[in-house]
Amino acid sequence: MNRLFSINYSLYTGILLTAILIFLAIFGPSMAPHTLTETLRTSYENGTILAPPLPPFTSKEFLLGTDRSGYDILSMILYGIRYTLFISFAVTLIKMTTGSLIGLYVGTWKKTPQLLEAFENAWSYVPLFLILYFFLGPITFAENADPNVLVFYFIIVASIVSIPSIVSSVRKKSKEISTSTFIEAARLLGANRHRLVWRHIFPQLKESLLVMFILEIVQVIALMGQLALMNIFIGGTIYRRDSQIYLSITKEISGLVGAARGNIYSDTTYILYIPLILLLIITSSFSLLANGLKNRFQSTYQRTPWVKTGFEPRVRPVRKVMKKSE
Amino acid sequence: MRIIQQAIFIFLLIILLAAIPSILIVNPYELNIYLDFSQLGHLYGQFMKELASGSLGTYQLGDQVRFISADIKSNFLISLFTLLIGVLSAVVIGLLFGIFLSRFIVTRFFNMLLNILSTIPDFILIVFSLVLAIKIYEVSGVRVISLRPDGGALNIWYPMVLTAIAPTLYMFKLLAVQYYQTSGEDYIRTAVSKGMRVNYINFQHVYKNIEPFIIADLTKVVSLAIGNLFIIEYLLNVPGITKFIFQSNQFQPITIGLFSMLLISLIVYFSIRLVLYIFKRGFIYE
Amino acid sequence: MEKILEVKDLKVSFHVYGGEVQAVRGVSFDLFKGETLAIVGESGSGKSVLNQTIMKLIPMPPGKITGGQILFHGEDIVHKSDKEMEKIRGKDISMIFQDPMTSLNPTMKVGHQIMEVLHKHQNMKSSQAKERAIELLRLVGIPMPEKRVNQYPHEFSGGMRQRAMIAIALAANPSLLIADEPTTALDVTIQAQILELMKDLQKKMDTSIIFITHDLGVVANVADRVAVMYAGQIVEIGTVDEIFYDPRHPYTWGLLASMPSLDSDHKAELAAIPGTPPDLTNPPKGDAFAPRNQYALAIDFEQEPPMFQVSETHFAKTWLLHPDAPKVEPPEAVKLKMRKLSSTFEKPILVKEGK
Amino acid sequence: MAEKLLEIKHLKQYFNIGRPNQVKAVDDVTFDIYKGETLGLVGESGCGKSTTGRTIIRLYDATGGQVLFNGENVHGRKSKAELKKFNRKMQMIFQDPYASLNPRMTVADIIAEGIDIHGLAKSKKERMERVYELLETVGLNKEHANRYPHEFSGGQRQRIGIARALAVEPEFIIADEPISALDVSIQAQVVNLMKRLQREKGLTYLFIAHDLSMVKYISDRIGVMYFGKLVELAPADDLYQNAMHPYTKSLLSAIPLPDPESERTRRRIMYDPSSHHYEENEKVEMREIAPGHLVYCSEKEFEQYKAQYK
Repeated sequence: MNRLFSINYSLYTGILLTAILIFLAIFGPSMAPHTLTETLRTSYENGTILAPPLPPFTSKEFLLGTDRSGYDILSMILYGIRYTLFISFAVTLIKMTTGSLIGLYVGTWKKTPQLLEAFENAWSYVPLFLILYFFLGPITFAENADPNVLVFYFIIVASIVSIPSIVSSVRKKSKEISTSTFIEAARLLGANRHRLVWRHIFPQLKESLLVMFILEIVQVIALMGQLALMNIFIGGTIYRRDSQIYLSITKEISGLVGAARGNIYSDTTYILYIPLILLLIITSSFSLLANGLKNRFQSTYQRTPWVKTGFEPRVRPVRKVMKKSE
Repeated sequence: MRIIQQAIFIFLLIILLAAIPSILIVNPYELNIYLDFSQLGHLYGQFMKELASGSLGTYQLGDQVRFISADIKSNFLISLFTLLIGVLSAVVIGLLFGIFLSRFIVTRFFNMLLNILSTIPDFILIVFSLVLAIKIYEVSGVRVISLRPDGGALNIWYPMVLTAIAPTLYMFKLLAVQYYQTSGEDYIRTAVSKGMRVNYINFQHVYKNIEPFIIADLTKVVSLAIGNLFIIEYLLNVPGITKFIFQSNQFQPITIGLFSMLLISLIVYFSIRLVLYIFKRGFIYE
Repeated sequence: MEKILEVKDLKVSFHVYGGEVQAVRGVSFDLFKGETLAIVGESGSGKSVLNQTIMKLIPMPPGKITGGQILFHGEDIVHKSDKEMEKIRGKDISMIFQDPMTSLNPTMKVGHQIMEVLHKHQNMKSSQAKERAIELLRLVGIPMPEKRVNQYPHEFSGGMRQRAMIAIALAANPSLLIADEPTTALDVTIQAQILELMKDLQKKMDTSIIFITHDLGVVANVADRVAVMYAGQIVEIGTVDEIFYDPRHPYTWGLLASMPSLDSDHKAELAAIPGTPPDLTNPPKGDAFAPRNQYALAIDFEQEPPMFQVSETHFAKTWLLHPDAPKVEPPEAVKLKMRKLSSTFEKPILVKEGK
Repeated sequence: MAEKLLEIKHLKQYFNIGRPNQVKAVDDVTFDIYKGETLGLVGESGCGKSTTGRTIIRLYDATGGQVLFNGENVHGRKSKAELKKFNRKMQMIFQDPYASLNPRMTVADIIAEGIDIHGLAKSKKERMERVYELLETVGLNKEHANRYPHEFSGGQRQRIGIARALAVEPEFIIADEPISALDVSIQAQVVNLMKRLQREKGLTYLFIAHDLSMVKYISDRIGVMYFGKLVELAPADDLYQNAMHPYTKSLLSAIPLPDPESERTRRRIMYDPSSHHYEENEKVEMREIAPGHLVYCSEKEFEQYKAQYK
């Protein structure tokens, strides 16, 4: 008798969009109409001159048009999206696994070390992208640096840098659970710390960790975007001294946004809009997915307020009803 | 005790960060990256010497070498002013739409908008508002921002708005959740059972129980604002404190820049605490 | 005796994700001036919801009054707006709650939480209100009220906080005080003090009290009349002697039998009521207590029993009182205490609807 | 007298020692628990009864004194194996039925946790066998096994908590206010179950509660605690007939009885701790007024109480 009061739209749109993104990440490059090196030669086609920068939807050849130097925007995106998703997923995977492991175990300690708390607060004070700016600044412009090494280097530094914030939030959640009575009961039955963490605390946090994982992916993309705005592209930046243009080697989406920043003041703003809107779609699909999962998992929420607050939840949370056996 | 430990950690972090550009070496041949710590001693020694001699040292601007102390004052004030107004508007808008006005129909739509905006990463919002400013200029001829460093007032107000976006969304979400939880407490039921009006309850009962949460998360809000301030000053080329940090890779200006940013954030933090205290003293009688 | 509250066939239901819970299913009772009516019932019987509805305290999006009237001093408050209710709450009707630890605002001085009621309902100036607050604290038995008035709730013990709650509730000397399990969270000795305090305050201020509890000992100590509630309905109502010495409803028997009394030394097994209270999202057909009732008749499962009148003030809602129902003996522990009361009619009369 | 299962000698449990807000939760408490009996421990909140229980079962480390279980000291340095042995011997039932069960585990896993930890079941089938048997003993049935805690009422959850404790076949169970969160009619069900289990399995209970009438019904002997001290210890009926210590008298007089007649006539006795007027040198300790009836008093009071004892 458990009617769904209102369909969980954000969950289904989230899943759909994420599936499309993953599909693009896998088959993107093979679907790209042009390679990254081909450029549009100024050519003459039935009455019109086609010359870079070609606005989108003017020719079937270059569906989304080309940038200033003639590279096909659609291909660049299809190649770059794999990097964006892979990098953000890899960073999140590393930092979430390490951060959660540490957080879960430290949460079960009787007294959390003051030094750890002080470090966490201090670390959360300094904006992450600033730390990365300093780590990546000097090496991104090295001409002959191999993009894969730079990508790998970014993944390592980015995950290490953001581990403290994961540890702090997981530690707080784990601490809260490990003071409840059923943990005391398990201790009395002789359960050791590992059993407490993996049989009792982790199952409670599974859902919120999954939601956190997805939100952290958005954080990494945001980080890459912030760096890109300061001309630091993941995988290396080519700086053409003569035309003062910054180019991303890996064509990673936020890199494209960073590179296209110059076009704001000219009439070819579409070179900026296309990657920017795509980036917006990527981050919104993950946010929708996370929000949808949160509505789904919210089995019981706290007391209803005594005063009209205007924040009553729209989607009725569906209580996880186990399969009725009788 | 914990504050001192925190201060030491931040201090070490800044010193190390500022040193990285000059000690991070890319080995062009084997293409690996390593940190050459040997230089560290020399750098810090030199830095101390400069401070000891009373001047803040020199920095390279383009081709000429200038004294930091000469330019820092105006930049410091610009950044401080931008950050202060940004975080202040975040707290004010957060309180207004998160608590005091949140129950009205019209604010409900605004709240929905804020909720949607908060899912979009800050830097996309910044770029979009930048594009918006240019579109306004192209359409109406009204110059909303000026990209020349000496643009004066025109150069300040729009960056202030941009810096306020991220903290406002964060503060709004935080206060909305806290308000929903606090209004479920028993003492709110007691207040309603005493016949108090909702508006009175919001001010006298709800606010004082939410204030500790605002103060607790104030550092996070300030650090969010700083993060965005860096980007905005870089994009809109605002003559703020970040000039020293991005201008050159020299250790001296970067350290001075970072420390003054730390000083700015402390000033902003305590002035917001002061504003909250005055608001409490004024509106909520003891 | 002047009647200050009449509840007529009140129905309240809640929208919950499981469906719609009918917490109160047609409750009717009256309350006279200066009287203490105890409402007894187990958790889930709807006693708290009933009383919070009298004050329209439950938030209306999940909760909804689906039927009936609440006449307070003759005016029906079901249709009153929030603005109008704010004039009544704290002034004519006030309430004290179960957990003193969380019912006071931790960030506001106790004195101020009293003065705000005086300020709102009697628009006293703050200096005069402070005097009155100190007086009220002395009235409820808090030592050194001048010092205490400027202290915060965390500086008060559990018993002190409940006294402060009583002071807040009685500040605008209301005509009706609803006490929602005020002593459940307190220790036995402090509970005894609070009960004594409420009884003599009632004499002084002639306030009528609705006392909600699940502890029959407290009922015997405090109540003039008792209403026993089960699954959202009043199953038996009468004076305290009638309910304890001449109970007629099997559920009341069950409650009395499952309480171990201090003086009974035999070690016989307690007469527990088997099973669990019904799920009110879809209340059972017929008498809700039938599945747990060892004296249940066949008709109990078909049709809901009407209210039978046993004496001027004693009513019970069970088919056992029907003339051709079989004579049934109450459990051993209850029979021990049974007494013949003068006011009982020879034969119970079927009450027409409405009561 | 049956042989002693547990001996508690001068047990002390102080919190934030040395700091101004030092709390002497348990202050030099000594008593024994005999095999197969139910010892009730009553007192108001903050008197240290729960802390005593939790210190005995080693949830807290004792600040001082000893707890001997079958002659073996429970506290002090212990190897993992020894600790595990105590985990099997001593178990606990908790007050809040909603917080004492892990909402994400099925009832079968909750009950079988002890079996899994101590490897008491050879195979999966035997493990489920054991779970079904335990469900039967506590009055629940087989299909409840793969349900989740949020589908049960308070009383049923308390039964699951009891089954979980029984899974490791303990000798001694501490019940920390097991029924105060339940309704009266459900309380009777759980109490009857506990008494039946005691008869069948020869369990020993330490029953901690503040509801004196229920404690009198279930306990053989009752100890009364006040501010961390045991003030009186006596067989249940003897304690009610002739309570000696003024605090016990005031506690008994404060209980409301479900009898309007007696409630109208009853006068309450107030207890004032300073009424003892102990001087510095007087030795105040537990003294035996009558066989099995001990009171915490000084020499002078001892004589008075002996005279009063009918």
